[in-house]
Amino acid sequence: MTDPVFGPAPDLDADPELVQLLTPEGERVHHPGFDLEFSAEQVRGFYRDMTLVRRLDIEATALQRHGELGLWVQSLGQEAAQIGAGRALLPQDYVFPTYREHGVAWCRDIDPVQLLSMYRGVDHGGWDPAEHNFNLYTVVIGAQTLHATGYAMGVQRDGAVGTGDPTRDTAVVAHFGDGASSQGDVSEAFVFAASYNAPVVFFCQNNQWAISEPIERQSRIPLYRRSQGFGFPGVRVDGNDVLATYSVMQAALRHAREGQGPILVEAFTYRMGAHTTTDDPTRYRHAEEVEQWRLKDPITRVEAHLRREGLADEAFFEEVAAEADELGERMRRECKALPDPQPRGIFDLVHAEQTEELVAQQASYDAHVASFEEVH
Amino acid sequence: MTDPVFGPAPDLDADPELVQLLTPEGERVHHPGFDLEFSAEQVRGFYRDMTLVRRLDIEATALQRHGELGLWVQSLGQEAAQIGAGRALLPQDYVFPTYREHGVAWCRDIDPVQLLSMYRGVDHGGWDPAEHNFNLYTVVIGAQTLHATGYAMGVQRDGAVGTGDPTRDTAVVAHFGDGASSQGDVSEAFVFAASYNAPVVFFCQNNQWAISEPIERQSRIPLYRRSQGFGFPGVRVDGNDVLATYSVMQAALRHAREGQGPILVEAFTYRMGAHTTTDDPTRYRHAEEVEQWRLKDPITRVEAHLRREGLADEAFFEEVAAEADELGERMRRECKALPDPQPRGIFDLVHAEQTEELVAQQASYDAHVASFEEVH
Amino acid sequence: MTTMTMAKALNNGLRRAMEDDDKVLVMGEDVGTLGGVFRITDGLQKDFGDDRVIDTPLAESGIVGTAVGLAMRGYRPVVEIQFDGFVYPAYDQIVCQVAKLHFRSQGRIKMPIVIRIPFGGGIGAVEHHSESPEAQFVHTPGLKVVACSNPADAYTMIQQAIASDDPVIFLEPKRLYYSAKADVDEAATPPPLWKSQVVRTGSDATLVGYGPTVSTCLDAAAVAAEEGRSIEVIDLRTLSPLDLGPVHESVRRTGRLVVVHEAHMTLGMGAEIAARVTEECFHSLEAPVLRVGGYDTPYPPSRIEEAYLPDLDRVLDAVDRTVGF
Amino acid sequence: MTTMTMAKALNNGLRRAMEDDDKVLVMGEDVGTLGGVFRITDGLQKDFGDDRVIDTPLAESGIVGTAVGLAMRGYRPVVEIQFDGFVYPAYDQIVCQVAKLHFRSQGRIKMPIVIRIPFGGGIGAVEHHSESPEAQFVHTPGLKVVACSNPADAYTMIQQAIASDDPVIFLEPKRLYYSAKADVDEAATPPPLWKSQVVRTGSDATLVGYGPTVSTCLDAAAVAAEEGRSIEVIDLRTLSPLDLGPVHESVRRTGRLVVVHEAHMTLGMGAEIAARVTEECFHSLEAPVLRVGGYDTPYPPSRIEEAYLPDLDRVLDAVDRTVGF
Ligand SMILES: Cc1ncc(C[n+]2csc(CCOP(=O)(O)OP(=O)(O)O)c2C)c(N)n1
Ligand SMILES: Cc1ncc(C[n+]2csc(CCOP(=O)(O)OP(=O)(O)O)c2C)c(N)n1
Ligand SMILES: [Mg+2]
Ligand SMILES: [Mg+2]
Repeated sequence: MTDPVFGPAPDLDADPELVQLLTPEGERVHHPGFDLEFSAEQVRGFYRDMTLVRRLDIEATALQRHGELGLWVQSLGQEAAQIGAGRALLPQDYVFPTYREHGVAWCRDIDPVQLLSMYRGVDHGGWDPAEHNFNLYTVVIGAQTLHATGYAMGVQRDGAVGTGDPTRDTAVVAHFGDGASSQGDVSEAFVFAASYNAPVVFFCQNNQWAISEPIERQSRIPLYRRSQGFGFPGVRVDGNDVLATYSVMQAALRHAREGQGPILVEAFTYRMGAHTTTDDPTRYRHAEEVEQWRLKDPITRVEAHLRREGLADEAFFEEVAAEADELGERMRRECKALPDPQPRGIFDLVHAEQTEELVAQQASYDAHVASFEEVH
Repeated sequence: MTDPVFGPAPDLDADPELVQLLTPEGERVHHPGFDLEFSAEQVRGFYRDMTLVRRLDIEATALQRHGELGLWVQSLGQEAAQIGAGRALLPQDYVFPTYREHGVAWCRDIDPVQLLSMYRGVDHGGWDPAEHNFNLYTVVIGAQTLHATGYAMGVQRDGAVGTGDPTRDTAVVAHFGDGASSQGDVSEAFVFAASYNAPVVFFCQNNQWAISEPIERQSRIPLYRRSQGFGFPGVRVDGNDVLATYSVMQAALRHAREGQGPILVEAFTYRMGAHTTTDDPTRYRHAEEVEQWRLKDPITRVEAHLRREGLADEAFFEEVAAEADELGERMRRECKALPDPQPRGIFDLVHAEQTEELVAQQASYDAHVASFEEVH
Repeated sequence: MTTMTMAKALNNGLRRAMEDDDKVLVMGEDVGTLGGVFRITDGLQKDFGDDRVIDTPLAESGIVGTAVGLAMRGYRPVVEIQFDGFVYPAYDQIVCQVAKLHFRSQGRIKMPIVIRIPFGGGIGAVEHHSESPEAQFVHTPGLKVVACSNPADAYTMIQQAIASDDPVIFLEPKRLYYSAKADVDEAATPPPLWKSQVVRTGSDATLVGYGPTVSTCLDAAAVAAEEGRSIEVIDLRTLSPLDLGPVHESVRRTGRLVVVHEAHMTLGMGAEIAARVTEECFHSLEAPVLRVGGYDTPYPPSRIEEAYLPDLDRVLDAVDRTVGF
Repeated sequence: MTTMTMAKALNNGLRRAMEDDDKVLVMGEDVGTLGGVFRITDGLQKDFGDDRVIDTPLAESGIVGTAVGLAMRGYRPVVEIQFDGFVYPAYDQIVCQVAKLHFRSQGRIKMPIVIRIPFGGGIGAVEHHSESPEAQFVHTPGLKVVACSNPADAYTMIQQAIASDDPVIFLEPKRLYYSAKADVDEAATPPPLWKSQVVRTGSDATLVGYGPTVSTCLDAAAVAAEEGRSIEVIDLRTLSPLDLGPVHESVRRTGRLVVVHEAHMTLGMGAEIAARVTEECFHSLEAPVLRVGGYDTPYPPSRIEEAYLPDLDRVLDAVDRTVGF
């Protein structure tokens, strides 16, 4: 419908600019704005990263099925988006993930076993954020985008932006999903980031679904255009193309580090698995849709590219496969060995400065346990 | 600064399209999209409305100074935006105001004295919303934009949109300010309205200030562009031009009633007075800025236009002035006569179905009062 | 009379309410095609259409805020909050708008909104999925708050809540959705919504619970009975307004009271009940009112949630303490 | 020793904290050029610049959420919420993030954030400007909550709160900003932040208040003294953690306790204090703990707020009731 005054109705599918450097068939194509030269080693590195992260994900899914994890949130199909975004980071950059960014965690040297602890229920997050410049997973949708923006405001106050010193200038990445884009917190993060010109890259993995809600429920235009309304640029990249994601993120991070302010990157991808291990996607989406996306698999296309261009030999692929097996074996072993926490420890973790009240509750807990042990 | 990849930096002042039909000097100009024919009677009507609403506002301000009101929130300078928006409504339309929409209230036949009761502290809102299709004033910034959107979803469910029946098709107006645009609730209202294509017109009076925060703190591009990020149209109108505001709102309301979905109208105006009677704007803005805007006064320009075109004679102006005096006199008289509420009544207003608990509290209140009266 | 899970009872109750009044709407994240993550709204969108069973964008303030507008237009929205920990983005709309509009408008605006919240722990979930936020709503004038503890109550209480012209926070003990099965007589005349109920009589001490802790209390009473102690158990059902008549009556006989809830101890329901019962039954109390609740720590990782939650042992412990006081 | 208002004491305290530690930031709506709607941050932006005194967009969740990020980067943000009733849009960030990050990260992340809230009524304001939201924060593990009642405390407590590595909800009784004037000795050694204080000794009954109700309690004690009654008054100061040692000690002597606050009665601080004191001092209590609070209605229109607020008469009434019990 076209309004005589206000123009045509919006269209979610109005073919938006989608940055792509590698076709689903593994053919290298070019893009005026975001073309980088990639060495064979780099591309092999991406392949290795993605393959290992996929194994990590499959292994964790299996661990959940075997009762070793309470829950698992699969990254299956989103490896290119996550490795592209993760590998474009500099060490000083800081990342605020959601609960699904296993690939980015991988790039930040989080041990895969550490990713399991929260889903096993032994802690609420297993690594030291400051050690990895990678925050704990955030479960409340959208909340972390404000943390990222605030962190970026801190970076500005530290004078760590726009200095031209590549070891100093810092960007912050706020990860979020297509569903999250509807949360007030995400819009407020856009407002604050724009208002202070904060060095934050909003990286949205549009995997087409928020549990059972399709992207149409959240937006009637391509999501990367959301930032236009807030006065900063947005770009859509093929999130199943690791080369394109890396290139776009490199440019976006540079933009932020240089002091040019926030930017939105929409990685157009697909959640190949269920929302989580408790979800049953057959209730709300068609198998054909999943099949269509399987043809765009992010790993297959890199493999095809490597083979087609002769950038890797069979030994390489075997080596990576072996490494993946090893990783899987280690995850199975170490997951089961993750120690359960001591209940009495929770009283010590509430505050930096402990209170008499909690000491008393801890004592009453201890006494209860002791009395109970007496009985038995 | 221009980013080589992402383009030029945003600019709040990048001369945006501003719909205007009457210059500050009262000259009638034309606009391709939004030109209406106005009868002399209509223009005189606007003049009368604005003059009376200004008097209402001045009178209330004076009542506050004399201790008759606890607070007053001036609409001074925003009369054109409010009368233009209010007069474009059809009876079945429903309005969700902020706390400053005295001009719109006027158009919805709310007695000016009813506007005072909340600011006098005798109630939290003095009229019956359903009787006027005009909600109570909402103080929590932005909250009402979601109410408007939900109401519009109700209108859709009632089949009262896009039927072509002019007495049936209904639009909903959500009022909010430039500062409010930063609230998560407002963005969520945009998301819901777009997602359901709800018949709601978001009417933002950008009066350049949110208490002491200038518009730059909230947005670095013209606010009417915010809706672009959510996939629906936005338009900026000269909010000090009642003819333009009326025209644009008429088109926007039609758009909504026809079922074409939400739309954002930014009325570019200025808060001539203090934020409220407790505010001291000299602490944060220059007198020159206020002076500049005084030249764009919304009433002066209509008066100039009426005189220049000979659309009204002196008797008319005198008549309106006399009416204003009468209104002022009545407000002073009736404000003081507004009865204080009975404290014991508050217990009856909490729920639709009263509870034993509150009956008991009411009884204890009564007993306390009685005991106290005994003593004295 | 049919045997059904609490999930099914709620589903049937919602269906019945939608059949009875076509102004009743269901809305929330994933409530449509999926039927909700707990399947409480299963099949409703298929039968009532997507105008009445509304899949929403992912924004809780938006969900509750638009429900307010729908209520003003004459609808009766039943909102699903996906998990207890995700009600907080909607907190402002709930406490400043939903709770206050009737008061603000001097009764002119009714807010017949039901906000369903699956609450409580014990399901081995990650953070934010096991919270017990009830005290915050009970502290908020203008809201009514109820919690069901069994399928029969679930079936009737949800319908009564929807029929109420006041906003109701409706708490569903999620861990009982599929574990609590019971006979539900859909034709029976239900007790009034705003009443607590004695669910086991006794004379030595009184236990008060609601939602998930009622069965813990009943289990404790059964164990105590083996030791020769007679424990009365009361299911609170309505947290706001509180119906403490049966509790007072009971405490006057038993002289001892223990309140059990999963919410944090400090300023949990136990605090209010202790304060009121002590004021009302001062001379009847043989011991101070004791509270068994979640500790004053954030909800712990799920591998140790059993140590955190009030369980049989902690309740029996408290019974021992009050009897031995 | 200088005589100053509470507003000035807070301003001086903030200034001192900013001088002492350049990681301290002040942020909020209108805190910069305007100096805040109550002028508590007056002059700070001029002296410390707009990188340290940050005027924010109008979005409370954004303010608190970005403060979280700033804290993670090593800053110590002092957030101003303009009025009590506007804290709710930030509620999710406060209870799910600010309160939980230390716990979630096993102590790796510190949250040295102070959230200043002008609270309470009595200033003749419109709706949402007179709320007392403290109970909700006290119920939330991970937060600390304090309230000042006089200029000297205001001056030191704000500095101590900023120096704390834990998040602190800092409640300022707005009606005392300019009415409470007192000598402040900026060089004195302050009492610890986490301690309540006996502010008047007595032997017939104990009154507990905090923030705006401390002066009401003191006034009541003075009037009662004329009638020959000796009333002890305790200023709670810290609501979480609660420091009830002095209250227990007092009640053991007086046998009677009345708690006074503006917050709604049901599940207000009085409930928790009643429950704990009754448990701790069961045999010393001659009468049940009584509570004088705001009624369980939304805050009323300001013309009748005096009838709603706990005042001298209602406190004396409660003293009569407890003494005559
Ligand atoms: C505030 C809040 N509401 C609801 C949820 C429950 N929930 C968890 S994930 C999810 C969908 C998120 O979708 P999206 O943002 O697209 O991310 P994706 O899971 O697809 O990666 C929902 C509704 C939550 N975690 N937080
Ligand atoms: C949630 C919330 N935060 C803060 C306030 C305090 N406050 C009242 S008006 C106002 C400024 C609003 O500015 P704007 O939206 O531009 O509207 P205007 O007053 O200029 O009409 C503020 C901060 C409030 N009412 N609600
Ligand atoms: Mg998604
Ligand atoms: Mg404004």
